[in-house]
Amino acid sequence: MHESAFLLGQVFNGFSVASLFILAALGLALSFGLMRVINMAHGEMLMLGGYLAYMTLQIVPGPLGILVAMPVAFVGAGIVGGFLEFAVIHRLSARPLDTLLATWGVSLVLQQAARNMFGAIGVEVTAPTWLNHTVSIHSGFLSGLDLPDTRIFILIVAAIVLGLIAALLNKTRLGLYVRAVNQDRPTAAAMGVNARLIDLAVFALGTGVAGLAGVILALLGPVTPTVGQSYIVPAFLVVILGGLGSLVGTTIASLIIGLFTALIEIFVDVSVAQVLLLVFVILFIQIRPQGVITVRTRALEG
Amino acid sequence: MTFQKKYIFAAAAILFGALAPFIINPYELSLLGRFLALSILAMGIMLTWGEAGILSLGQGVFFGLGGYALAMHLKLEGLNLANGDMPDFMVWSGVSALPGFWYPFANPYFSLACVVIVPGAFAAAFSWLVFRRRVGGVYFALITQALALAFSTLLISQQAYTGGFNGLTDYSTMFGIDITTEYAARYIYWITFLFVVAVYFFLRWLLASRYGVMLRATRDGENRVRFLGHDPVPYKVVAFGIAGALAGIGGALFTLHAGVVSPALVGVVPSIEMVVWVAVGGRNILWGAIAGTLLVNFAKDQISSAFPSLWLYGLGALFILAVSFLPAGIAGLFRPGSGEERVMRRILSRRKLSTAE
Amino acid sequence: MNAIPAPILMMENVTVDFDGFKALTDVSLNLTPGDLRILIGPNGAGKSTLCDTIIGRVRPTSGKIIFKDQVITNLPEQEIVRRGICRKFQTPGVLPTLTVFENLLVAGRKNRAWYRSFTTKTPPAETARAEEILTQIGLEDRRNIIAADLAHGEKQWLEIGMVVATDADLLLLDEPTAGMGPTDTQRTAQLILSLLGRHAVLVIDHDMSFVEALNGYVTVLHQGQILAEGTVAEIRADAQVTAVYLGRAEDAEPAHA
Amino acid sequence: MAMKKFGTAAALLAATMLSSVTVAHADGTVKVGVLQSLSGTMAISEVPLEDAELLAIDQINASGGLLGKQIVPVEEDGASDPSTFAQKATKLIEEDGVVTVFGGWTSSSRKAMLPVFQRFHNLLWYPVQFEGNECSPNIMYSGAQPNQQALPALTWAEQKGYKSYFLLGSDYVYPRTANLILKKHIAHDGMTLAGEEYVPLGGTDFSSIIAEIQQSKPDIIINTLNGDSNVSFFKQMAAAGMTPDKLPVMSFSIAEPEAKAMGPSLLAGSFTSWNYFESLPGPTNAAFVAAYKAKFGADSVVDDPMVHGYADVYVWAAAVKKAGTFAPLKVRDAAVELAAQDTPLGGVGFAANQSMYQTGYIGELQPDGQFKIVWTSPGLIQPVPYDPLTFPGKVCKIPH
Repeated sequence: MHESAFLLGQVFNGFSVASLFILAALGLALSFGLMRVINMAHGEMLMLGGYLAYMTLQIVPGPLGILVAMPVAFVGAGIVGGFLEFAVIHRLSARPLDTLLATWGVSLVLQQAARNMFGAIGVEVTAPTWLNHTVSIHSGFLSGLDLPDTRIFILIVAAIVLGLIAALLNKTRLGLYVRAVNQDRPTAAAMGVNARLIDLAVFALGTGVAGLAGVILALLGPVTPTVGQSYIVPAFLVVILGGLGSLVGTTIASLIIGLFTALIEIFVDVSVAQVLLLVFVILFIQIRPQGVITVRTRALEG
Repeated sequence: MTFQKKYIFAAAAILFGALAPFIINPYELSLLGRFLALSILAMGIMLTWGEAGILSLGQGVFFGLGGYALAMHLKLEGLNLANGDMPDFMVWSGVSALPGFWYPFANPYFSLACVVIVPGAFAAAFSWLVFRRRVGGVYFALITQALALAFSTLLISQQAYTGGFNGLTDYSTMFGIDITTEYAARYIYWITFLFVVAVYFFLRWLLASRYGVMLRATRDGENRVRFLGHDPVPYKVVAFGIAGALAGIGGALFTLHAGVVSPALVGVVPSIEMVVWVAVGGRNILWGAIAGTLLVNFAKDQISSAFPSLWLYGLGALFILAVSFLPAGIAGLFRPGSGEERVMRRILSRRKLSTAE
Repeated sequence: MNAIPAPILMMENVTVDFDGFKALTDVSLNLTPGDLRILIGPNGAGKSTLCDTIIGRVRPTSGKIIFKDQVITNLPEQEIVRRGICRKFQTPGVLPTLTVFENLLVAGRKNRAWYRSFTTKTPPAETARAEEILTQIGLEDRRNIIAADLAHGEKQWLEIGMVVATDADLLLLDEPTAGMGPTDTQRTAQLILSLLGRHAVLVIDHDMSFVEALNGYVTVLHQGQILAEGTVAEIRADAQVTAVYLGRAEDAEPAHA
Repeated sequence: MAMKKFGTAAALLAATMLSSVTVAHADGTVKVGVLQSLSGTMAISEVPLEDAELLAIDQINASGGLLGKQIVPVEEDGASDPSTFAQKATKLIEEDGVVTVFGGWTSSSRKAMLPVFQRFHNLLWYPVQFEGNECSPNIMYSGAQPNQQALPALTWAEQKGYKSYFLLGSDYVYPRTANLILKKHIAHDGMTLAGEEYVPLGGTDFSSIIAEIQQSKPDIIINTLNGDSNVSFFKQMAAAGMTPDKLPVMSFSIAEPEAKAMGPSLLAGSFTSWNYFESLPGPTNAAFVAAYKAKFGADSVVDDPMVHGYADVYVWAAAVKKAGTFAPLKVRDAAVELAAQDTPLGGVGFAANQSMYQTGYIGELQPDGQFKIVWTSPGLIQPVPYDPLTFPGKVCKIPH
């Protein structure tokens, strides 16, 4: 394998990891922008998506099962997320730090529930055979570069999800309301926008995307009660880097973190890479505390 | 609670604490000792979270720094360094000579100083880097959580220097005295108890000082304080630094009681559990932080063996219920209708999100 | 022509641009020491942005702000306060869990170094001054209750008291009568008038009865630009002002109720 | 409202009281401790191990007990946390007065318990394969030493003709130490090291490591990943077109339960090294497997650590009989003098260094989730806690 192919392979891996982060962090970022609360049980929405995929594949086996599982997981996680917003987060939304702790409690309960229902050891979602190939390049300076179909598939899913959400936010009436509440909640409410409903809808949408991400994760790893925990800390870092609730910010931040991790792992092992990532984030906020995308408004935080 | 009752309760608690070695059996004493060590850390959380409004999900890091600073000394005690002796785990990790940064820890006084200074200074420096850029609130909580993850990962991966996943264990003497005897255990308990009392009165004084007022002012309205001409950053950094140092002291004492310090105590999950002790006890009341720590840990000790899965549901429910319905904690129950409970409710409900309601 | 004292604050051609939206365009304004200035204008005219710009919360895109002959345009917020400008915010910015008296003490600390705070003793001069202000704002009987328990009007007065306690030479008061009834409004006007001489005061408001009670020199801001300046009577007579501000404000009133 | 809050606190306290009621003493009983993680990350492995230990105790009780007494197991939860293990070990010995303890899984739990057992002169039976380099008179190590699991795997691989080795592990003590030993032997035997990589415990992203494997083209991967990371690794390898049948993988932490959970299809053709497989022949093993399945369901599976835990109880019982007492140190001295015992593992026993001598097996995973034994060590392997090549001059000598 050429050095150039290896390097390009790592860049591709960076994009592939970044696309996972996008899917995992998008919902967090959207509801954080809107309500300033972080849902610590967001990782458990990924887990839920994974288990829903597992159950769907029991009913719809075969090559297209995974395509059925994605909408199922989206809707299922969205409903659970909506309930969570209604039952816990909305009640506490004036106290962001307490919301954080309460949702951590929710995540413990959900993990234990999954353990009791499906067993601690986890379940298996087998990738369909049409994803079991690689795109290989055999000649030229990139010879030896192998791009697994699964990872290409993930990139495509992330791109489609991003595109749909962008269209939803920019082209629809719901999106208009979301942007209105995002910019100036009291005024939007005064203009007759039901801010309460918008919160609920966006939160459910965000958790739905997390459920979808859970299906994707199931293609790469096991579905266990704690699967969400391994993705949640990087997702939080994406939110910190991304800036308030911005789609573009979340995407760029995911790419920064994905590429940073993939490229630094050429030189150091994964454990050290994790530490360096935190150092990078701390340094980053020295330069841009407001995240990659700043919306300069008059509504500075009181 | 009336004025007199309050003092009778306080005197009884102190008396019981001081005489505990003669009242309860050695095993119960060892539990009480280690939970009291944890309560020193909890008082630090009360200072940052309750009084300064800074939620840290990474207190385990400072706890670990204190614990490891002491444990490094304990591992070196009794070794002949001039002879090329090394702690056992270094040998099987393929290290050929004791790493340089371990040497100073052979001195017990250096080690004890590090127990306080290293976590305190690191906490202060870390929080300064974040607060100076006016990053706070939820962001700070998430960054400290990432810190807890990074720190435990680093400890585990640098096995040759830290003992890795196993941590540091199997120590026997300090200052040449056998610390594993029942007799020594009593003294370690008393030292712990003294620290708890001393830290309690120190924090009482601190919170009553002008600094305490400024800290609460910063929590109430950071921008208001800034536009009154004060720089809020140092107040927050000092609070976080003190909390870090207290966590370090707690970690060192815990290490003495438990006989082991390991990454299992410093990661994401233990760090966030520490917050629930204070949430249950009362985030604005010092004795609440101590009571909450003791209550949750004794409950965990009893319940988790008999009903392990129940414990996890219970812990989750505890998080949800404590912050939703009991923002001033159990201690707040003793002051219904006045004081902290009411104040907490007020400031907590200050920021209503939806004006449409 | 009378000799005009040197201005304490000069804003020179200040422009503030929020991603293409010009909140302030080329605003120039001079304030006299110890004097009163009233800033009025319809919602969104840029009144609060003007205050924000003076105290460093918003940085001007272009232009200069000079205070006591020194440029303060890019100083940190707390440094601007230390030079002698203090502001009351639109929504009361009292510290809710502190007592009324503690609020005043926090505001009135002379030595603001953090490392000087590790003491339980307050300098007697600061205590005395706080007591004095407490009387001035009429909250003597509320001394030891927490600020969160004050009535809305009382919070406004407390915050004015805090601003006064900093001993700033220039006080910016953003809508000090918001949410007040007529009696309290008149009382607030009296309070503000009692501050003049010792402090220069810039008041933002749009309650005309309050503006008349203050009876100071008025600047009208409209769409980020200065529309007119003059006495209350002159402004009342200004047809342009009536058209853009008074008329429209009444039309717009129900929408903001 | 306030009453309601009190109710919560009271319920909590009541639960605390209730569970502290301990098992009543009777003259005809003797207590042993069973200390495993029932909660936390390790519960997944340790709960079945505890089941196996309790099964052995039940069986001994059912056949009349020991020295005329019924064995009462006292169960405690180590909660996957070393300091809790130390605390609970203290409790079992001090409060409950157990005569011995079966338990531990991670080396960290064993390390934390070691000083406790030494201080109280009690005895711990530790059933899991580990990195060696420890030698305590108060611990019986029945799990494999590195020379009983890792080195046999290397021997087998060299016999198969593999020359280039890629070492991949979770970033903690066992993989790092095992690989340290393997590297010495790889160099000593004139083989090449293609690469060495670690991921944090629970790590799920292997894209960079797979790229490195593709670049370095090893003959075989020696895999010391732990738990869930295995699933991620094998899935991502399969996605990159490198299934175990194309690039062999030798794993040290995958046994029957893991294979069952991961879906054998993913792993089929990969190899593992253990001292026990469920598929081992012999009546003792057949009886054990049958008893286990009868109790925990026909689709349950057993693995090496579980069987070591089960065997530990039987060896302990034999030693108690030989010593004629429950006194921990007398039982220990009797245990190392016992002849080989017939266990599901085959005939095994404890050497003078208190580790178990046993046979090494290499298994190849079959589509049905069971392992086909493809290699058996020539005879019993004596345990060597300190690998002479890696740690020259270190020996384990325990005076009895």
